[in-house]
Amino acid sequence: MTSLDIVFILVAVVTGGAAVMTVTSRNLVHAALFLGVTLAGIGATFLLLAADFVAMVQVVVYLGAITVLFLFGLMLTRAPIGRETLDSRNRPMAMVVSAALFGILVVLIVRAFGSNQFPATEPISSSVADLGMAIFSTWVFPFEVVSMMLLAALVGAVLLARRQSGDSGTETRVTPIREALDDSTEELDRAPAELGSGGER
Amino acid sequence: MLADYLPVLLLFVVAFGFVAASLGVSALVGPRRPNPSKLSAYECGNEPLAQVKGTRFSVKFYLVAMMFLIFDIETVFVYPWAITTADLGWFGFGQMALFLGLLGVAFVYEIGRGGLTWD
Amino acid sequence: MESTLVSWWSGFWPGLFTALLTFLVFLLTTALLIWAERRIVGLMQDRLGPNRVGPLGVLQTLVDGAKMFFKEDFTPGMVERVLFTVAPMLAVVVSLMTVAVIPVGGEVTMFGQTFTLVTADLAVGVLWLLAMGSLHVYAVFLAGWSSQSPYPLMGAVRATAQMISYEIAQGLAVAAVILYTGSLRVSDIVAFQATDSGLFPGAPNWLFLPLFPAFAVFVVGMVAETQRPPFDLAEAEEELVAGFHTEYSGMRFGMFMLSEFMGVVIQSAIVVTLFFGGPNGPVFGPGWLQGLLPVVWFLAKTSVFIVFFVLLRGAEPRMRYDKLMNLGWKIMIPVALVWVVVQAAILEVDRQWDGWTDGRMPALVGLGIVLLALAVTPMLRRDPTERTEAARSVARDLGPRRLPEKDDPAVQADTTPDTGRGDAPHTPPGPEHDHEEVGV
Amino acid sequence: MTDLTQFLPDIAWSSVAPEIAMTVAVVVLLLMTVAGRRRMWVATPMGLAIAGVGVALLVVESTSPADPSLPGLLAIVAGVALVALTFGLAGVPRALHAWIAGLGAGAALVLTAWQIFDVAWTGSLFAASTTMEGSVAMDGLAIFTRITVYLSTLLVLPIGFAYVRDRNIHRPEFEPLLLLSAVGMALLGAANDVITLFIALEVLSIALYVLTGSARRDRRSQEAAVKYFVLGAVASAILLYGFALSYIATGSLELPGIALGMADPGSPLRLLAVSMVLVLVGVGFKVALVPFQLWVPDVYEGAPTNVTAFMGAATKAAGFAAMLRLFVVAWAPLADLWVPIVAVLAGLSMAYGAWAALVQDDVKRLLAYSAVAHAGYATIGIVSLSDAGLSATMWYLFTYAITSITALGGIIAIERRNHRAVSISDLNGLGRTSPALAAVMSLALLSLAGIPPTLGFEGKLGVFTAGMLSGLTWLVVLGVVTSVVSAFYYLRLMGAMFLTDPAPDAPVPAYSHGWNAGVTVAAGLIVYLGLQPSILLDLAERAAVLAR
Repeated sequence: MTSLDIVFILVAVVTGGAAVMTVTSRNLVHAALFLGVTLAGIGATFLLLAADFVAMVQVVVYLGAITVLFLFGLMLTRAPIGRETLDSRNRPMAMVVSAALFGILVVLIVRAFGSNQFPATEPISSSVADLGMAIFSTWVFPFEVVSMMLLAALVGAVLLARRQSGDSGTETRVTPIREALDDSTEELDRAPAELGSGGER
Repeated sequence: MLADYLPVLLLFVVAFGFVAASLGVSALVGPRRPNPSKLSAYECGNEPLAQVKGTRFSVKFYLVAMMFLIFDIETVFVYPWAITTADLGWFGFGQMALFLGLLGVAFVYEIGRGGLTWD
Repeated sequence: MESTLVSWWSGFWPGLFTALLTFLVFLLTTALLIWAERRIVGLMQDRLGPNRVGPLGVLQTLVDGAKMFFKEDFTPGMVERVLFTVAPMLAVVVSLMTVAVIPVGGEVTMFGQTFTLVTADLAVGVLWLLAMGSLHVYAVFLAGWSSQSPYPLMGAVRATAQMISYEIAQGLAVAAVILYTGSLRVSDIVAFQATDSGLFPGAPNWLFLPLFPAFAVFVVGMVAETQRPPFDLAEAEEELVAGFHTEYSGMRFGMFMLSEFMGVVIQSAIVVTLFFGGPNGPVFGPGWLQGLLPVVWFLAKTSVFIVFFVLLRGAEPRMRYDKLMNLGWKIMIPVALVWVVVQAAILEVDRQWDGWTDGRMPALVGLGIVLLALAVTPMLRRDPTERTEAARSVARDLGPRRLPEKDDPAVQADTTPDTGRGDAPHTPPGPEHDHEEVGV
Repeated sequence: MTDLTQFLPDIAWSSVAPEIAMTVAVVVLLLMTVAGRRRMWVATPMGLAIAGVGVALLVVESTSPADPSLPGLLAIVAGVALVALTFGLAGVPRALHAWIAGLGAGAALVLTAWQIFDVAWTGSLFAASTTMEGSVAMDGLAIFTRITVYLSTLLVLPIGFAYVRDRNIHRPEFEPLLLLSAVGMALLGAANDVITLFIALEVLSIALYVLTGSARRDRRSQEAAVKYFVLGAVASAILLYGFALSYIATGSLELPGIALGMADPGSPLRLLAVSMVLVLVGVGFKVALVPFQLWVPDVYEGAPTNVTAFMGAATKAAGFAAMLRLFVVAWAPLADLWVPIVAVLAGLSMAYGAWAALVQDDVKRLLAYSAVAHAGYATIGIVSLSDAGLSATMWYLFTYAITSITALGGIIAIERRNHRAVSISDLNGLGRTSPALAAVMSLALLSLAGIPPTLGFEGKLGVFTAGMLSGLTWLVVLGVVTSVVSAFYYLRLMGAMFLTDPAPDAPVPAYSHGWNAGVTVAAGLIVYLGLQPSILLDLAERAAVLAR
């Protein structure tokens, strides 16, 4: 047990506990916040692995952006802000599967590396400059494809979030296609005036 | 490297101690006289009407968060590039320009489609 | 690995010292800011501001803070109790953590040890600032959501959207800084600015000049991040009462006020560190003075920006929310983004060009931009008569207005409204409260 | 001052030339949407820029005036065509968008052909190489996947155009997302390291999730999108977990490097086995192998039919390309382990798909289950672990893509007039009311069933032969049996079309020029390549070369 181990165990317990709370919490906002704690814990783990840039990125992107996106998404929906159950009957099954997967992975990873530890040298230099060089030499192509992915995500978000003219779908039964025809036509190049016909409430 | 973070931890302890002490002392010495109007939601003296549960916000906020996420990722990529641009030269510049260019198209698109038009 | 533990503990006392020092410096500066703000805004509004406690009323903040302890800190019935308490704590803790990487001075020798006056000079210091900024969002959001009440929730969502919008612009402006200095470490950035810019002998290489557009974006962003006027939409009194902390009272409310004002100090400190050389400045004299002067320079520069914040609050009317978001997304982010690319190109050309500029090109371009801005700005000024007309219509809408009782300083001295509402009827926020923030 | 011996990684843009063409089309489409009526202000400079790039390529790349650079010429043509289209179709923005998307896909197809003959083809064989610092493979699999994907895109665009317009679900985002998805698929086929592979997978998935839900008022479409998204996200995460484990075990992210690390006797085999299983789950989801097929029927049914056609045809090709590359290149040293597992999955898929399709009444659901069965057939080529199997899989996917687009094209025509989901009874008497449509549908169904002399027969012949050669007799026998079973329900559809009387109020299917053109080409390909498969079959056989 070194001091590092102790810190790691603390971080791991918090992260794991928060992860469990994320999936067991019955309040969606709480779940999202626990997810935030989990992600922060992962950031702390990165820090303990001497990857401080990645740790900061973890905080900036995952905590700062993704969880906020979740929370905004929750604010967007009508129902689940309060105490709502989100249960399905598959819960026991899911628990069995994840417990089994967890067990198998733990056993295998420990078996694979249990005896031969990685040399505890000073952590390989993970300076930001090295990272930059890696991104722009070995991984330059995936880096460019990432921009394409972000483009797809944003265009998709616009398509899904953009309100169509008319009332938004309130029908509950399976809709034959005929009803979808009732929308007034959305002109391609209509001025985006009717866009946000939604106030804040 | 981790030793760098010890003072940060200490600062956290100091800050947390300060906050906890302030709140604790205030809880000890402050008065406690609850009454029904204190316990209800503040709505400028009106009877509380609106229910938070069921409040929906404009989808614009979601789009803002989405854009934020995408540009956050972009910023995260810009930093390592900014550090190494002296070594990368025009090649790195070109790659980053391409990356930012595609995201720029996404940005122009979202703005142009009114994704961030508030009304 | 036990050596790690030893090296950890060897850093304990210096770490604690610098941590405490940073904590105190920023706390005291914040206290002074609150006093200065009330005095300056008072002056601008033709009244005195706090002037009773201590010389010039400088101890007013302290007294207000002490008073806060004796206020009732009640918890409304519908709130999420745990988060309701966590939110204000988070606000202050995160604010204080932000300053960990900001050097408040140079090296000093005390108690036989040499300290650098920064809590932690992290290798990813600049990112630390961003990371803490994104955590600050949570304090606001949690406060608003845990209140389970309409106004706070709306205020929180607005505030969050505003903060994240300007975070991007700020992040890109910071990217320009690291592009130029080539390091994420704050001490490197400060050291870089201590070099000679070569524009004229002795001119320090403060980055606000070569990176003027980034600097401008950063300054606008910092006002928005702190949600200070004219960008204090999230707590627009007329619409949202007090924004995300409407349901708060007593010390927990005090925590939010503290973190808001501390935000002003912190953002000023950051902008000074990144664009104005931090604690750089002429150092001379005996040893103790050499240690003290950088702190003085740092505080002096920071004060300039703090005063800027205060003047802005006193002078500018609040912006509309859509305009605020438009400014952030449609002006600030494109400017910052384009500037990063332009600046990279400038630097690259400069690197390859062996001509007379010899590394001076960014500064020259920056100078050009500043001059251009100075030349163009007067042309963009709005027609003064138009403003008057607008002001007149506002005055008409507001109707007769109670003038501040300037003759009675006692009334002005303690303008802190009682936040323990329920004890006293809450005065509906009116226009005269526009510029009357609550002291801690 | 830095050392100015420039930092230049190994970058060959020619290896992704088709994707560049598609991306440019996406950018043009997005900007033109924003420009609205002022679209000329976008089209003219963009067209000029594209043509300018073409001129530059001509100048730089051409070895002689007699041997001009094809991409250069193409770019000039495309640039001019862009401006001309914008002029010519000024009043019909939707058609303009579809045409520009088609232009992009067409250019991509031409560039793929150029890649085959100018870049990848040495002597009589494909040369396998990698570029982009090892991220992109330039080999037969990559190029053949491109052919399938871009051809599918090119066919789906006109076939579905009038359909989305009539259903009023056309959005200007539609074509860009379709193209982006196609780019992701093509890159998935070319990815030679797991990071590129994963990101390409996400590009295609994100675009497809949104396209699936693009019928905003149709609850089934929304439901399909959510199901597809949730299950797809989980599958992606599992895939990523598999990659992470293989990285732990081998220390490499590049597929050949993973294989090398695996071949090392000291490598942790159990861990690698788990990573293999996780990867299998991930890609199995994308290609819809049993037991990861749960999403298929609902998504096929709910998605707009043209999206279904695209998804069924192109995603399958891309997913199998990734699966091929992952298993045949990276996990090759563990072949003893995965071949039995994957073979069983293939068998299950064929059996389950055939069985479940028997009882379906909704034609789209029926075709969804048949897609599961077809995934099983295509997998036979993979588990054959031979060059013949490799080319058989590629070829099979091509034949399936064309065939399923034709079949779903037929459904599109009926659905456009019907305005609701097409059940088998809707086909009643189609042979009498619309003989042409019935003929095309029958052709597609025969091809799906694998009846000679259609394209589908050639495909099945290929995989079954490869399976037999590799000694997978039981799998081939199962394949033949399930083919016979599946022939039953395909014939049931044909029976409905030709042997029953039309309902008195049966609406007449709707056609459009685009639909006519697309379906005619697809049906023509089924017949022509069914009779004369050698052109592409040769290509597929020679393309059985993987960058390792």
